[in-house]
Amino acid sequence: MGDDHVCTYDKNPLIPQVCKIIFIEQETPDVKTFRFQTLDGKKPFAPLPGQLGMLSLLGTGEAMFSITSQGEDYIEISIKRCGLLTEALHEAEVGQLVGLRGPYGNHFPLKEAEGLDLLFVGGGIALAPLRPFINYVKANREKFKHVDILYGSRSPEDLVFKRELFEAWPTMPDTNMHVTVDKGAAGYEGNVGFVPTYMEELAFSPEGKMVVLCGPPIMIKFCLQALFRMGFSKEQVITTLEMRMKCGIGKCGRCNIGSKYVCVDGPVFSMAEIDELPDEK
Amino acid sequence: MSVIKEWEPKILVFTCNWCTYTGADLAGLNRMKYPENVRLVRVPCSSRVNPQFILRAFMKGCDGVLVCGCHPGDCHYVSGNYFTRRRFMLMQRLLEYNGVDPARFQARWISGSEAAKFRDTMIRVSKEIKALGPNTKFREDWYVKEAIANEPSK
Amino acid sequence: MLLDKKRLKEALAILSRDAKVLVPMEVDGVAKFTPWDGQKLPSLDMINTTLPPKDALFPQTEKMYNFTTGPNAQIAEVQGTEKQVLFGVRSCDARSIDCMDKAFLTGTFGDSFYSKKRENLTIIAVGCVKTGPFCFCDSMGLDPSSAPNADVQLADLGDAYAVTAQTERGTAVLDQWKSLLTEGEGDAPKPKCVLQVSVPEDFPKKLMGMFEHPIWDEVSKPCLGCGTCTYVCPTCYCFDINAEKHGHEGTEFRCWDSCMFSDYARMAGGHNPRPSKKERVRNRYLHKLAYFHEQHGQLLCVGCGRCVQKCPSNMDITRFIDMAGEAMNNG
Amino acid sequence: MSQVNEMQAQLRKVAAELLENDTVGYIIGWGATRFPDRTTPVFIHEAKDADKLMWNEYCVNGLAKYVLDDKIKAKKIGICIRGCDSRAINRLIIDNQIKRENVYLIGLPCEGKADKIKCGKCAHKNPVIHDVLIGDLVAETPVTDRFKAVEDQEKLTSDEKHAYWKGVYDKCIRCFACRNVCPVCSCKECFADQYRVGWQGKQNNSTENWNYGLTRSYHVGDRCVECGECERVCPMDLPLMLQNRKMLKDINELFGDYECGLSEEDRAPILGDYDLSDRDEFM
Repeated sequence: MGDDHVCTYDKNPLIPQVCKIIFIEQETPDVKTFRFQTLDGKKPFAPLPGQLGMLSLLGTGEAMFSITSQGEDYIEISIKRCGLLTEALHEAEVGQLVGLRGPYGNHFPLKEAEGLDLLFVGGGIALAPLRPFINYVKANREKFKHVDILYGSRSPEDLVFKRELFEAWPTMPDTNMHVTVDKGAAGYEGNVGFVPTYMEELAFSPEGKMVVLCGPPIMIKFCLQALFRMGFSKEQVITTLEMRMKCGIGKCGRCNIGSKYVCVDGPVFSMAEIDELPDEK
Repeated sequence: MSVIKEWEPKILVFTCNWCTYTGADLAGLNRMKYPENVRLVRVPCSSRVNPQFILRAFMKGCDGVLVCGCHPGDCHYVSGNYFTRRRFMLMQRLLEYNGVDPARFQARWISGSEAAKFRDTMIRVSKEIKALGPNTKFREDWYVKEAIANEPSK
Repeated sequence: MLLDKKRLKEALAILSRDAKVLVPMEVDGVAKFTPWDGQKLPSLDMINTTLPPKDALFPQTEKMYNFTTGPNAQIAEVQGTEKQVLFGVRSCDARSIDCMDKAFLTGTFGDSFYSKKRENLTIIAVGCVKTGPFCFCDSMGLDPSSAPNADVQLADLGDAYAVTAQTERGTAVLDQWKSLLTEGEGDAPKPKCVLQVSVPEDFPKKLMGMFEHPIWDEVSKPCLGCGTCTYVCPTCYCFDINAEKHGHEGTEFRCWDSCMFSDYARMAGGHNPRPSKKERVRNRYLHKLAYFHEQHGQLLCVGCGRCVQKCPSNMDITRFIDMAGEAMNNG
Repeated sequence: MSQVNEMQAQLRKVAAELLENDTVGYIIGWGATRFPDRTTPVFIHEAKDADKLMWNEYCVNGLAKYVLDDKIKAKKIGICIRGCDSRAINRLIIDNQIKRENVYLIGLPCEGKADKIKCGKCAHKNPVIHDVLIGDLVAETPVTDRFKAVEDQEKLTSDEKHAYWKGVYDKCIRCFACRNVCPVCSCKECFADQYRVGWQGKQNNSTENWNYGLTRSYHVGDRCVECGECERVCPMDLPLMLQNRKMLKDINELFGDYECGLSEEDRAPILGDYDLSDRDEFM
């Protein structure tokens, strides 16, 4: 999608810079959000919504994460505990030093989305890549038309970014929030049901709308079917892909889908682009 | 004035929880002295010791490795040390075949009551390995450098 | 210009004065490019080295940076590159460096580890007098007697080499050799490869369209999933990044990796987009013959024949190309 | 040579019949490559393709490993086996990797193939197990120099031994061909792939390569069927059987005469078993 890649340090793109964890927030039982800052108190780099960062726990390993938010002097990454490295990261404390390099990859089509209705669909931890886009829309609200945010997780306690979900985003002008969970719990009064089902119940109109869809593969699959039933075309649907990455700069070879490298040509693709790629996911 | 420290080997001893570790404990209770360069790792059974632990130990800078368990017939898990016996008889020969001095990898049966045997074994092994000097065979470069740095000047 | 073969040692000695000269030689039974010892003549008669020269630019294990962990964590790039000369490179291997240049030096990011080494590398190619049983470079669009991207091209005339500078750096080499060279020229031998493969027109594009073709089941079956083909391949450049840690210190390094290994693409959590050898063989062949062509306009196979020679189950990329071509013709 | 041609004709005929009458789903054998002195494993699914099967002195590749690729095993797998393959099949049966009833074994007595190193110390030229035999059994001669090379190696001093193996593992490129071709390397996930856990470092140096090589030799040592495939496929021509045979030699000396995979009811792997009367050196 967008061609303007931004790499904020001019040196070797494979060498991380040492950054400090300055804040940790427990989002859900298995998701934590970490805030990183350089040692001299600056923002490590300035990612665009959708871009990636390579986080390295020195000696333990490196992994690519999407940058979920940024402030004047920090960036934020939300991490779900699911492997050796993330396990170790969840043990980390404020003040711990890590390596960080990036930003990598393309970003959401901010320009192309201007003047359109937007429908954000996220499932589980996959709200993390959508979050900077939604916050960008919030900051530049006049550029975009009506916004719908549909987000689902397994259970109420697995909902991430609760402050934004229930406080910040619902107060955005001309915005509808739709939160759903697979399985309800005591005290939860919202909708219960899977994201694709709920989406069809809500019956969005495809007219002048761009859909940004992120979630586990199975959710994507059924959401796409639902969207196409509602009359959306694949050009209207934007999603992000995930592959194992090592270098982040399109060299090491493993994140290719066909001749595209997810780390430099992605992670953001339109469904129309994905259709052109071999079925390898 | 700097004191030239004598080189001390790093010796890793895997001790079975039920016999040798108890034996070591008893040695401690009886105020028996054994070399400080011996480092104990407690394992549930001597057959818990994967032969790869030994390779890794040598690679990561140990100068000697010892595996200790219950006497045959006394295994807490009935048959564990019989497997140990086969495993390390072969391992010892294979290591020797690869050029690792046989004294660097040994196995011994030491029961919970054999505190004196534990002490004597540790003293003997420590002495043997000290005489051999630092192990550089199949040791990672980084640890070879470390070994050379700590070697006594002749 | 001509370089008498008797003066080859002198020529190498001159190059050795300010660079590490890598020559094809058999060391302990393995033919590879190895630092010239100043004594033995390089084995320029051997068709191809077992290991490709890619190690000079892209070492099997390459230290990237040293780090310390803990409250004073630091990261320091591993510095230091020396001048290198690759002497006696065949056309196929010279082309492979061209392929790697495209992979490492173009695109959004350049690879500075590679580029530093590349800037310090002089390539002296030697034309083939004869070809080996596994060579098929001319089918891949190469000429066994000339390597256009080499700095200096040597042509074997029997008693002497015809020497041609092809770049500025090559001219500098000829300057260094001035006292050894004599006027003259001669016709270089023009060998042909015995193994001929017919690459159909528009092959990469058509192959892209065969992603779901049953041919992949068939060709991948004998594959054992080892990394021999990728490690002896002069153009395979995939790598992995890992760390070696000793207490609070460590080194981050990158090392060759093989797309044929099962854990190559496996993600945290266990999902593997290329779970079986069918997907992995397909990815390797498509990368060589289609994806790279789409990205850089040339095939990633240079026809050196190493993978054909060394494959434990005697899989053969030339046979695959023919099979795929046949499948294309049959619609 | 003519006898070999006869065997090839008979093999094709038998294979066609087996496929025709649906005894097997497909047959794993050797087939042609571009080069007259090489064959490649082929998988024959239809009777009309049985003529693609070959039997000559270049049928070097071991085939037993391919049985493990078929996870479904809807029908019996027909597989051409020589002495070495048959021992590997037995070993896989003992190790519960395959079931005897899932394979149909086409035995081919073998006088030794073009690879003299692989076949030089072969004690079992005839398949030790088979469902159908092609050709006639051949005379087997006892091997007298099975451990000769190991004994020579043992005579070296400690430092010489180390220098020798360091040289070997310096050359290793860790392509894992030896592991992947080995018919008894049947672990679903090999320790050597567990970089993230730390059993094996991914850097290539003689120490890490030794860790891999020695662990592999030790791990398969008591189940090695001496097919020599590891040594054949090694692109660096490393003497891998010299390491494996050391294990076998010690096993023979310590635990009695031992050759692996000679029958379906073979003993458990030496290291998966024990005997109260085993020698004790650790008192």
